[in-house]
Amino acid sequence: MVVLKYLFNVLVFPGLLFSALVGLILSGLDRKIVARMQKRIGPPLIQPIYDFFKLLGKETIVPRAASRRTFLYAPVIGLLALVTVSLFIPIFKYTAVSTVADIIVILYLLTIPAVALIMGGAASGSPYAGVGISREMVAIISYELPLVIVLLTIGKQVGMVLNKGAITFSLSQIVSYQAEYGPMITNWRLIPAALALLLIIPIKVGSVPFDIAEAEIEICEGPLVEYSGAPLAIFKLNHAIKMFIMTSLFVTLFLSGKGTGILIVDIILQILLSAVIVVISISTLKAITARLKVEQVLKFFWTYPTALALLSLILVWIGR
Amino acid sequence: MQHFPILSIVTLFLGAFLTVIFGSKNETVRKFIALIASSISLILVLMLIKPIMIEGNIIQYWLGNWRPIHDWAIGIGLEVDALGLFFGIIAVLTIFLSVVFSFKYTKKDSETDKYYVLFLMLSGAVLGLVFTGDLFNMFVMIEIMTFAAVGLTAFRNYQEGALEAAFKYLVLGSIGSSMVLAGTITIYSQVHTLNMAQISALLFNNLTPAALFAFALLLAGFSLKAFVVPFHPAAPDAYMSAPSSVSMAFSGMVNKAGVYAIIRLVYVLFHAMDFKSIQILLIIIGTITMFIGVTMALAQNDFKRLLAFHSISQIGYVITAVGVSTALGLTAGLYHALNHTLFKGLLFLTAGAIFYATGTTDLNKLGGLAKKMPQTAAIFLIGAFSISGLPPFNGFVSKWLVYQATFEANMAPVTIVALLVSVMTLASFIKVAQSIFFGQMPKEFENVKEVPLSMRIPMWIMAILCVITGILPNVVTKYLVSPAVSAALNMGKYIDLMMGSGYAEKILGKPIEIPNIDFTLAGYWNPVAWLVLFGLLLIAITLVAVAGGFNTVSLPTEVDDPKYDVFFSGEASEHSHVKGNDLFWGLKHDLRHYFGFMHDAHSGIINDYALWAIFTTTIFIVYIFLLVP
Amino acid sequence: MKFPYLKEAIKSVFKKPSTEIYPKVNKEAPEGYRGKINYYPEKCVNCGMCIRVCAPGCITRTIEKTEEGDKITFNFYQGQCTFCSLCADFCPRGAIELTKNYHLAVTDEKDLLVSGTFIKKLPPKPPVQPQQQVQNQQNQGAAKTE
Amino acid sequence: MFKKLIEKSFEKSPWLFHLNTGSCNGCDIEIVSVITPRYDAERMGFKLTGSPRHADIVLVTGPITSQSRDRLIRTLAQVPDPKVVVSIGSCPRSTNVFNGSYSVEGPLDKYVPIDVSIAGCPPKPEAIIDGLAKAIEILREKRRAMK
Repeated sequence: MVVLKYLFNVLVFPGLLFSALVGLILSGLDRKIVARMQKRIGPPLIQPIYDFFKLLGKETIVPRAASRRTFLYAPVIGLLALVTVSLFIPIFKYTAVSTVADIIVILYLLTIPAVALIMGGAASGSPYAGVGISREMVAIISYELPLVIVLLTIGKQVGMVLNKGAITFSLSQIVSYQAEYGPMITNWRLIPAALALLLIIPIKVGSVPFDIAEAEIEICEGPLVEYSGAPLAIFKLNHAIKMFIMTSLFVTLFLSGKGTGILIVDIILQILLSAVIVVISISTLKAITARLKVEQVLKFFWTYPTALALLSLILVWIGR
Repeated sequence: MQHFPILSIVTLFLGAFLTVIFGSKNETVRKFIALIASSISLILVLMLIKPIMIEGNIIQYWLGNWRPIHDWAIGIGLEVDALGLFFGIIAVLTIFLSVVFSFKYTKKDSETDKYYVLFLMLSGAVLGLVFTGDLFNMFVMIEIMTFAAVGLTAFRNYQEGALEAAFKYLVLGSIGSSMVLAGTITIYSQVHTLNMAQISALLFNNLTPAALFAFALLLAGFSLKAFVVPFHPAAPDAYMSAPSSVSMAFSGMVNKAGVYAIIRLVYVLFHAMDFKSIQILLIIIGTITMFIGVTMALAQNDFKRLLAFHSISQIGYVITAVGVSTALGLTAGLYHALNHTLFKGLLFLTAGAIFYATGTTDLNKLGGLAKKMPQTAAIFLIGAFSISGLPPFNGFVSKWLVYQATFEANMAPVTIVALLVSVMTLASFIKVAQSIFFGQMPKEFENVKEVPLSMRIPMWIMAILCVITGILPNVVTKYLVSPAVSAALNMGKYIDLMMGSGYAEKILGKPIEIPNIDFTLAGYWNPVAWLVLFGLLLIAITLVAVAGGFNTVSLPTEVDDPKYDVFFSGEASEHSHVKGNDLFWGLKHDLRHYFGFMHDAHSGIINDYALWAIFTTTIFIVYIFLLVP
Repeated sequence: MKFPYLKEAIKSVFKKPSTEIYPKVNKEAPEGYRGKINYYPEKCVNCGMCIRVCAPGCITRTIEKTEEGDKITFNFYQGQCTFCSLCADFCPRGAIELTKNYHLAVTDEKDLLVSGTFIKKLPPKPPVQPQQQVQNQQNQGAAKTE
Repeated sequence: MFKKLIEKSFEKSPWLFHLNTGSCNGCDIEIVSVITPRYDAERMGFKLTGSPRHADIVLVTGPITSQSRDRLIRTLAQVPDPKVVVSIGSCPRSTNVFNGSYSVEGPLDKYVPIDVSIAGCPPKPEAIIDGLAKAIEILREKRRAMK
């Protein structure tokens, strides 16, 4: 019986189907909002679903210089890691799989899709992919620093209260902390950390101002240049699921609380909140700024978000 | 069972001498002797695991049966406790795999009998150092190890830079050994004995200034052997020019021996870990080593030199974890030492395989080898993912323990640096993967073939070990790491055994409390669950793919149809490989001042390095005198 | 760290988008738009000015001898036309006119060809005098002058 | 499993790839203007992609100069099936005023059959949208033919 529940969790509810659908709709919403901000009508909300299925129908070409197995398995590995992460993120008290330490596992499982993209790009053997990979790596290095500081800050803040001083890495403890003391965003010490995380979401998802790795114009979609057909569809799906996971992670870390107790209402609330976060962080930045250069991304992320995160870490540290 | 330790050391030395006598003429005898020697010592050490690790007693052996006479140790004693055996297992495993790898690897070299003599001497010395219970004997083993290593570095003297690297290693190595010798002498003048157990008993909490001076010297000497940052410049040249099977032994055993000596020195000999200042000293050294090691690695253009800098940065991880000195910290350090030997050895073997197949390890000349050498590419990927700490592999578990240990000892900046270094490790291995295995294949590597089976077996063994230690962390910790940690932390048992029971209480005055090793691992994720999950999802995805009726994947036909060429804006794509130097332009441009300074600091002139070594030793001495008492 | 256009972006989310939904609402081309060619064969006098003036040379003429005159067809191949309307300006009779019809997306090439044919009746020639009459006229001419 | 859905999605999300073979950029600006807020091709699912591997509809402009000839052939071969070739403006159709010049290698249909050609120099954005609508129908037929 447990296996059945496990299977359901993996394949349907927080796993593949649910996060894929919500992810695609969220990225559709993002494209629509960006269009509306540029006074355009913009594609229908389910446009990414159309894109996904059209790509499924296209022919998949494997170039001669590519090493075939890595080339074809990279997107699947990325998808696996993303679905595994989606099992971790609690939705207001309900968590599909909750081991004690979630933040570090999430942090690392979220690097697997990025590494899968890199391996896929490397395996395709194209020079554009080579450049795209080194840019993707620079992006990872630049956002890993502030992201880690933010997670440690939250762990420290919750740990001090619940875990008798030692840091906690478990998301369920963070949710129960917010259930008692109100959402984390209301705690003034953590507002800089929230701002930092808001800035990290676009680069983690790879949306326009920071998508130096998949720049359509400079390096023809970077690592994805040789992909067509089903593998490309899975990569676009990864992109959408990552958007959903990062925003719902933000909601869990900063905006969650008791929730209404009924699962369905909680889920809708979580989706609405992550939709708001998508609009705030990803769409506005995408609509008003142009793409940064490679070294500007590194300089930007090692100054502003890191300073914000360090500020809140110090505040939390002092405010023991 | 009493004689296993001494037997395993002696078989290796005996193997060395036999190779000199019989091996010089024909090839197979020499290889046979080396194989027999290494496998005997492997079996002996593995049989030691049950008594020491599981039942937890300590084996002692007095050379020449010179037992201590009324509480005064005269003879040389071998004392193998769980900590010593832990590093012994690492060393013996590396020796055996390196010997098997070197059979085919040194086929092209001439005079390989000298290679096996030096190699067996090196392995015997490392094993001796790890099992000995006597300080001067440890110095002797360090001497043998250094000179065997210098000889092996210059083994391929036709390679440019090999002799120079050997000379640098010789100079720095002898500085280190002389510091260790000076330290041993000062201690001897203080306590008139050389047996480590008795020294630790006598020095328990009457640290006279002379003992402090000796402590500083020994610490500097051993950290030079472990190639910690201020002393590290000799390592990259040595690793680069030595044959890969030897540089695998270097990074697997030699710097681990240095780390073992530091742990023994700091935890047992001087029991100095109670002083906060020593912890901070070790953590500072470790963090600097981590950061400088990885940033230098990012800027390298040669695969083996890049791996050498990574060994230095991973040793930095181990030293930081050891410096945290909580039970969790030591577990993290030891576990990472084991993992480092596995994945670093694996990566050096892949470097050897590439050198064997293509003749060069220069990142700017290679490319697209994954198609010609698929197994080596797969093995390399396992090694690269384990060193950068991705979940299913072993790097993840031990790095996680390091982050948790450092953060719980509220050293937040250290954890942040550690995580950043781990990401940069991933970056440099992506650079290597892209420049060597993927991308366009230069014309001259058309007829590159996969390496012979006898070289691939050790690589596969190590890859499988990498995955096992990644999947079953609690098994590895329960049987291997925790006994070693408890052995390091309670020295009472260590002393009593050597000097007869009750000796410790009489001297120390109070029984040493044995700290409990029941740290609550903040959420030890059970990786087996993930693998079930990954497998389940993989089946689900393939099911959807098959049922979804995706159209056939069109594979490249032999005919020269541009459809399967790589899209390079329509250009023909021969010389379009993005490799080595062109990657990470953004990072290098941003940190160009830092890289510039690093470039000048590693000037390559031996007197600079010697100056660095002496300068850091003085800092150690001043630091310890100011802060410890 | 200033964010340009932030206010404008947020305001425009609530305003009506300025897209013209073209396929539903047909859009009239502006005045004087040079689109598809309309050729009036009856006005044409086959002077050939348009052919000489057309830069890409996409106007071709075929003349066919028939009993009541030459059957001339003019082919305007708009696939090669640059829509500069020089032919319309130089046509003495105004037989060529570029309309405002910009719907020139075609799947096969024929639709881009605009052609028109007309029969050009030559003006009644004076009756042809046999060869000697021409001689006599010249002699009388010469006699008169002496 | 999703045959019907895949069929429908071919109409709903055709991706464009712009291939300039030496054009005077008149048609290129018109193509880009089709994606601006005024005409907004994205509301019908059109998206400009960076690589031919992602493309369904290839928009070719310019009279195929000798330099860009074999690059054109190589790039067009790299577009996965089902693909539609659309020529924008008169140049690809018939090398326009550059006809007969020493460095122009002739109209596009010497190398690849043109599915939809949009005349005009440059064609009006509405005309391009018409052409793209026709291209979608051809794409759907090719997809059905391919199955």
